[in-house]
Amino acid sequence: MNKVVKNAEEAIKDIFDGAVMMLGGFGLCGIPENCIAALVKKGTKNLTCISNNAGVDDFGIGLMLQQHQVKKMISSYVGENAEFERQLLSGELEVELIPQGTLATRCMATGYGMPAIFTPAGVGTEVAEGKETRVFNGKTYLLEYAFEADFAIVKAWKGDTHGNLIYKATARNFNPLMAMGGKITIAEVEELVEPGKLDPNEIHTPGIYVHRIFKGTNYEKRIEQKTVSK
Amino acid sequence: MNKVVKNAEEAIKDIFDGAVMMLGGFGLCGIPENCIAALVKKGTKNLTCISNNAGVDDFGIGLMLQQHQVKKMISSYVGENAEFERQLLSGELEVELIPQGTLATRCMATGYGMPAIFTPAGVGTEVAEGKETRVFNGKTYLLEYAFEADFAIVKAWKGDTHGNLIYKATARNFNPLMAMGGKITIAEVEELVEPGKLDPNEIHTPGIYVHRIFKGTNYEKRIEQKTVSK
Amino acid sequence: MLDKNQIAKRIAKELKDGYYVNLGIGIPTLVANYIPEGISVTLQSENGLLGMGPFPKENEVDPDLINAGKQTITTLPGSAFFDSALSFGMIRAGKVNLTVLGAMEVADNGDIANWKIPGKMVKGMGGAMDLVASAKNIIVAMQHVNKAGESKLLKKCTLPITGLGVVKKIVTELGVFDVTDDGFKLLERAPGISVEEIKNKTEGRLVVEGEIPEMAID
Amino acid sequence: MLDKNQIAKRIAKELKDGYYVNLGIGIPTLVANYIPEGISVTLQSENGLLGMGPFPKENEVDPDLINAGKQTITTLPGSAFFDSALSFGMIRAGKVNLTVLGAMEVADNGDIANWKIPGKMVKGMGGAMDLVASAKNIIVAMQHVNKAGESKLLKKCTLPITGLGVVKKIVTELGVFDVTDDGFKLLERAPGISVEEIKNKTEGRLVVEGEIPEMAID
Repeated sequence: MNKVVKNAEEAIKDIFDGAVMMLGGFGLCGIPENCIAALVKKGTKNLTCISNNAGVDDFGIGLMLQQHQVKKMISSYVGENAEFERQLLSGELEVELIPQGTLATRCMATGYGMPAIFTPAGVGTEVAEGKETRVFNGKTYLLEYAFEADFAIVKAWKGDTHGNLIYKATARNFNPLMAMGGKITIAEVEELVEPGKLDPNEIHTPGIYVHRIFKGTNYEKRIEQKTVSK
Repeated sequence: MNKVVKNAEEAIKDIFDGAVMMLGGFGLCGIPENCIAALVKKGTKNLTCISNNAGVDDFGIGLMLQQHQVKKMISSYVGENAEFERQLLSGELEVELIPQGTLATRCMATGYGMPAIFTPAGVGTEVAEGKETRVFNGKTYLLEYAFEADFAIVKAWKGDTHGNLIYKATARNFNPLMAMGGKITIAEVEELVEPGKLDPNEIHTPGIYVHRIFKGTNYEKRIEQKTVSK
Repeated sequence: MLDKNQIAKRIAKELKDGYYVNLGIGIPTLVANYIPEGISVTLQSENGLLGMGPFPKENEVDPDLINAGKQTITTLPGSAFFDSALSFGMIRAGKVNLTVLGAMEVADNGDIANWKIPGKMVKGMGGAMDLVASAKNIIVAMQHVNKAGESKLLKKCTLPITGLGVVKKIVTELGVFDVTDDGFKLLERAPGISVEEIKNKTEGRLVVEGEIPEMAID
Repeated sequence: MLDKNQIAKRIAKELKDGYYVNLGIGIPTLVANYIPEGISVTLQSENGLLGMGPFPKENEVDPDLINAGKQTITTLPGSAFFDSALSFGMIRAGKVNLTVLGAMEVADNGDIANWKIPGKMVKGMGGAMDLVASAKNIIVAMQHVNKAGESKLLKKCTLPITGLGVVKKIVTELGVFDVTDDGFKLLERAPGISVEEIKNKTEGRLVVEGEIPEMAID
């Protein structure tokens, strides 16, 4: 029942070339920094990454892009990344753009054992091309399929050795949805505690969804848009 | 932005004869005792109640059954209620039995703006009669529609005046799902606090789903099966 | 012939370390009493709890903390609460490794009937249809014959179906059976029970290959 | 002619007490600065927050607390965090009363294009398609013409569509428009702007009925 692994290297050691991965985070907020660093070090190639964003040039998934480890990004927004743009234009990198809510719900659907969901997002747009539509109560919806992922890698604030997770503030974002969506789910946490230290009422991701957990180190938590008021 | 009403009477005053209601709770655990009492007192008739259970003879929805206020129950299990059985056999009461997970997910679907969901529960059984089926990855699923409810009545442990709710232990059950599912959602809580007193990280139901909230009184919290160890 | 506790004990041997398990009402509940040493399993209660603990002491009883059988219970270190949709979500997603439940009838193709008897007041299926349709591995704990002495292991269920082709294994007072493409495959006999008796009491297709070992009861 | 802040201020007048509002990036964000007195609105940020507060003081900056524009922000008393699926769930369910966003083009049937320019690097639609497809009430804040001087209020969008028939109201530097079955209905003129100028700069069907009042700027 102890799901603890020593560190990121051990957690990701069986992630294989060509794997499909979900990576939690919104922008650079709540991203699994330790696992990304370990994947860069390991040099795993041809990865398909389901992640809302693709990081920036020198942080987050951008670090994996620099090493040409990513074959395909499935994201809603890939704005701030020059290397991404270069690889995309050169044909080296594939990208599939998906509305943010659809992305989130397709991850969640997997964790809820629902093979597909209906959403109005993208109806009448190029996102709908080739997709099945259906009208309910006069409104048109797209049928969108649950995601299959070999691995989900998430970042939480606190976790226990049974894999129960609690996220902090808006660093929650896609993390609990992806935690539910992986065949193997790896969680890195800032604080790893013994069972019983977390209030069962406050758990965001029940441990049943989590296969490996470790205490991450040296979180940089880079800020994309530091905006302050006087 | 203040959603506070004085008491259960005020909270339910516009619930009309023939209304479709969701009522939170599993068995007698986490049921909206105050609102049920107020509905009994008001004498509203011909109600359709979406609730996992139908209470017992002299508690929970059973109290409304005694007063012949319920036209139809939509539930997964209606076991322990003699008056229920009498009304059902006499044709006075309609009942629609739905698998528990389907019931929960159809409430949730409403709150997530999903018109329908797919579930394997009930495939090949009388529950599937007249329903659309679809095969995904070799497995057959039923298409089940989101519930429409005029009112959702839920019971929470703590709430704030913005309608944010926190449930306790297994008294959570259907409450957050139904809280999301009502056109009008009424929450009764054991502790009603000012905004800022609840940790935003620990909210189970964000206030956007809740229209009215009040501090309930005199909770009996009857236990159906008191089972102790020595 | 096994008693209820022995059936539960035999099923408990199917548990593996780290399993998440959902136990139905009746004999299945007793399985929790026989979890083998060195094996750690987490019990899921479909009303919204992972990590179900034992019944509470008199002074610990909490009406807000019950199991799917509506009994007062406790939590354990590492427990988590969640709502009913997520609870059945994790079941549908195949995250619960094993479901143990009772049945009125099982067919030799794995069909199960356990929720409704025509002519009797219907109480409802509760979570049974969700569980049988979704669980990866379903073991049925039940009596081999009904009160009228008729086999409950059938060619075809006569009662209203709960789920189609879902049962993987059955433990009765007479033996242990896998549900295979060829029917009920006898794996073990209860102490003192002959293959002959099992054949006589099994209406569905029964597969008996080679020597059938007698179950070890400790 | 309205400046960006005046456009935001005019949109803020559409807010009602108790509204839950999602503000897009750009001019829409400025709306938060002009919430009328006596009106309480709750800002939703689709990355998982209800009750978005102002930007933090230097010493309050928390990298784990950002808005959908990835800016550091704060919470307010009564805030709640949630995941991205529930966030778009509440949007799809119509619980957010008003969405304000920018656009490259709007057609006179309410179609909107605001995510992609052919030939330019695509950054992605983010949450825009979910928001426009789901929101009950959508107000677009934008410039009336593009840099080339061409109308952005069109008969038909030329850029890739974000959503069909979804825009309800538009506020530009020139005026306020409802999207009706008959096209853009001019409701108010910006100070000093003539109906003639608006006609000249609107390619889509424009409805002008009676006297069009000049907007009050305070």
